[in-house]
Amino acid sequence: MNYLPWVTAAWLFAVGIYGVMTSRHYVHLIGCLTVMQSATYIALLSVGYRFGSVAPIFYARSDSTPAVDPVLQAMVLTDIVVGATVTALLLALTLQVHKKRGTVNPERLRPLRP
Amino acid sequence: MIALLVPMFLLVAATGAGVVLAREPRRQALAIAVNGVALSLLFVALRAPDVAYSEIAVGTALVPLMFLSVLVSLKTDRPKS
Amino acid sequence: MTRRMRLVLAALCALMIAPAVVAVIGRMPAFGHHPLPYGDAINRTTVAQRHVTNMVSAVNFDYRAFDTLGEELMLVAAVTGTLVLLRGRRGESLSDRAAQAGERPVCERSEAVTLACRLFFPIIVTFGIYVIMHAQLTPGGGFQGGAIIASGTLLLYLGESYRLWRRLVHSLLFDMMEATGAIVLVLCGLGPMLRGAAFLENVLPLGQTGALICGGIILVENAGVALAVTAGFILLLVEFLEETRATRDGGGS
Amino acid sequence: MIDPAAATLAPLPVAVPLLAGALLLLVGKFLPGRLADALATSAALLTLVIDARLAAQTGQGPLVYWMGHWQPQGGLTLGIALVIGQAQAMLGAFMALLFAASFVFAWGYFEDIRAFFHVLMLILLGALQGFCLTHDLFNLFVWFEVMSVAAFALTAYRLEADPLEGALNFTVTNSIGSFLILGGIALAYSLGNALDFGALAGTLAHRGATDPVAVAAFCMIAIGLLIKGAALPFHFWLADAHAVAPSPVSVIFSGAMVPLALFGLGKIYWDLFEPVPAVQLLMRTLFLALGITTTVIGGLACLRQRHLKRLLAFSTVSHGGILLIGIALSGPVALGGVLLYFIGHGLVKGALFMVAGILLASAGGVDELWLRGRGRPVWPAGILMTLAGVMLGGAPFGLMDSGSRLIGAAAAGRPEKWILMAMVLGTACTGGAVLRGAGRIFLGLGAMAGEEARGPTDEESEKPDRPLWLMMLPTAVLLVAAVGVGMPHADAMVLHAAARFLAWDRSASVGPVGPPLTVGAPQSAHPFMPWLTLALTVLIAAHDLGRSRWPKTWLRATDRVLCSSWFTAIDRTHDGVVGDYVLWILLGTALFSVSSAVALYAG
Repeated sequence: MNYLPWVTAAWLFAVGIYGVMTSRHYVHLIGCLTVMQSATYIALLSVGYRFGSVAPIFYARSDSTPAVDPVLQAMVLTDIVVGATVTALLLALTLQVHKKRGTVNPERLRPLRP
Repeated sequence: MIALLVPMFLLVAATGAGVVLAREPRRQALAIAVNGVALSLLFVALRAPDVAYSEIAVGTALVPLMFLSVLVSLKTDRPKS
Repeated sequence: MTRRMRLVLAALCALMIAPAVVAVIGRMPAFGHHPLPYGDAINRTTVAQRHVTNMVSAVNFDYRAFDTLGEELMLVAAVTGTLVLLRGRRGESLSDRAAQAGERPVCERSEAVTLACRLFFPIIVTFGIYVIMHAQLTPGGGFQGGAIIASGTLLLYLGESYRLWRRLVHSLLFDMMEATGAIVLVLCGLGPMLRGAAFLENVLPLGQTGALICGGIILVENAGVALAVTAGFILLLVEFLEETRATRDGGGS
Repeated sequence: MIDPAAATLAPLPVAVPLLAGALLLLVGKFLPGRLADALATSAALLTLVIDARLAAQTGQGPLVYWMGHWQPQGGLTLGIALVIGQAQAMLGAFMALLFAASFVFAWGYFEDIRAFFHVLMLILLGALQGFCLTHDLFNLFVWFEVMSVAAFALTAYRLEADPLEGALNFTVTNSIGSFLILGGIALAYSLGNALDFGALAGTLAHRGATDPVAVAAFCMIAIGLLIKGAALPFHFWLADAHAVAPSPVSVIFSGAMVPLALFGLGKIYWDLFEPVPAVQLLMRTLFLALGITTTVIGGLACLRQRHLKRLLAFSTVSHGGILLIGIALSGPVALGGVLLYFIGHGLVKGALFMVAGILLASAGGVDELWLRGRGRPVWPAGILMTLAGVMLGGAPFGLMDSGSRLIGAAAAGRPEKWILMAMVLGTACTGGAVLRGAGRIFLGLGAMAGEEARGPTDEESEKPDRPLWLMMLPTAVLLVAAVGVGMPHADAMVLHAAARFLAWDRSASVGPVGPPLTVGAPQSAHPFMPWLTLALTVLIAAHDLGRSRWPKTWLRATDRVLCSSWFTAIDRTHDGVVGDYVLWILLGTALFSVSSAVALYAG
């Protein structure tokens, strides 16, 4: 258990990079990037987790209850925005490049080499 | 707690691999949504409800939707020569 | 380089990296037992100092509000970039009017679908607003709520005729909403300086702990984020869905 | 000391451009294009003034500004701090100047819907300022990401096929870089449980001394920054992106963004990881080697280009290598050299990209061979290009030269021979390539093309809608600044700033001010070096331009070398396929992990 979070993160990162390198379709490649990103979510949240503690919300309970680290959760929130917006940008680029080049195969998209 | 966390991590690892291995983009969009659900469950287990909320909204709704709409346009689009 | 050769080389790299990864994972601090002085300090002090009960919001909108400022500007940059990419070809005019590609429903809707969408849309929007408003008390906040509302507008797209949807979801409106959100955030920083306080300092009255109105500047920032995120994601959806139609008539350029 | 009025200026370099950008997004639709230009330019100039004021104020030690007034409570850091030393303020002012110049250069060029160009550029400016001034690890990442996203969009702005492909490569590689940085941040947090540099450095110093986690954290963050900073083998995206971006944007990319990423690497090292012995060892060996290789390979690749902007992009790679060398040498003298070289190179390279833009607008192309002789109508641009080329080629005047002298002086006692040779070679190749281009384009020389004929190229042009003088003006201004007019004591200034930057006590995030530091400009052991470099530069240019005149045997001899598989391999590796670029990143990561393992055992 002690190593599982880090192994999971490393695994997702490795799988994602494998997908990026072997992808035949840019949309698929972007999906692989989102997997790599989810590895970072897991790494960050696992650092902030603590056994036997509650979420850092003290609405119904006193703030002396041991809680997990809110800072890392805030960081992951930012990270998720980054992921979503960059994904949108990449998808838009893919659409446009398909209109210009007629393909979305990463192997065949090479700038300045018509 | 561990009994809950271990399967969650494994589930996320599996669904993540599924996203990569779903070579057919339409199936991949679905796989992304599934992975999003798994991730948000894990976030709940990790005591991060805020993050789980946004992952549900973004990872399972918005992002797969963008993927699908892009795939539709790619299919219907006639590249100009 | 062929894909095969790439994979062989990648495997070699993996062989070289793997031991390092193992070594690092082996030496990671024990999971679930980290000392977390930073987070604990915030958990201890926030309720007293800021009268809010959601620590994550407190971090996002007060302690580390500078991060959130950057985050929102990044959202603005990404949305703007996407607009440039997608509108650039179709031209501004087309995407502000309802689409040219005449009255073509995306799919044949049964009455039930329309009804269900009309039923659920307000529910989802209300829920999103609820999530936004309770940022300082319970899980949620401007970002989550905004994303929920944005995905909710999709029901309109499914339920109503395309043209009506485009009339309701007017791009220009959301452009301005997004810009306003970003401006609100920057002004949250600059405003306090006019009163001699520090950038992003929480100078507003903090209100009653646990009440809906509490946390001072946290509320304002939350509102700004909500505006920017809602508008930003709706814009992204609009543009991508617009694309699925614009391309039907041969793309054009 | 720092007068309180100036202290309140601290957050403005970030806030002003961001506010201007958001306002333009709001009202841009209703503004005439010229007005948007004016607003953007004045915002950049205002930022410049603020940064200059801060630089003037922080001579005696840095200004520490706590966002939201979150001073550390009970020894615990809760908020985010900006730490503005003279070094950071000078860089910020320089970047603002570059933006102002490029706004003037692009005057009326992007007269499109909603001034989106200005919005993105202003957000980019704010992000660069934030990245330069912040003193918090995650905040550094946030600004890194903002700058990346704005840059991705700006690269594809022309919506042609090549820019889109370039932007895709740029986005994919740099996103992987930012994932790595985040992973590194997670590791660092798990060790230090803090994000503020000061708080983190304290814990890393004693916890991470021999800890693989600390080294891994550094390596991941460093790789992310090196991808952005385009050091071998992570540089592949740069040639694609900078070659296809609109020229006013390339000015910023090459002049400010890439070098700033390298400066960020320096910040991470000096502020956080220097106490870790293994990291120190890596810096002294691996990073120095990377810098040397980058300098040489970048220079050689630069010589083999015919697409002018791609040529300049590779020269940026090469000069980035020199900056990396300076950072790896890491002392007050080296850092002073880095600061000076950063600014000097940015000014020169910015001017060169502007010349490329002038050619795009007036001659209607950017391909060196196609342009042969077509530059005559705009001959003043030729003069500027030659001047810039001479400075790029190591002429013994100007800021770039002083910077490289300092870096060279700092090399004493290290593998000096290699460092100096690499610097001479890289500088000469890039300068020679630029001079070759100038001679060919504006004098019609070099009818017979050499290796460069094989380089990739495309037909590209920008709207010829701007008066020549309007494009010439900012170019000339940048070059005049690069010559160092009005900055007689630049050396002493940067040395002082560098000494302050390094001497500042980081473990306590409040800057105690020591006695005024005076670091005399060291005498370079090799006063002849600039002349040697310049001679080599001219020789290279002459060789490429005079092919028709040289004896056949000599040409055959040189071509046998230049066509050998070693050199053509450079072209073959830069094949534009993103999968290969990712593989190169992976190879680099493997190199890092192996050498850090060695460093850990050695240390």
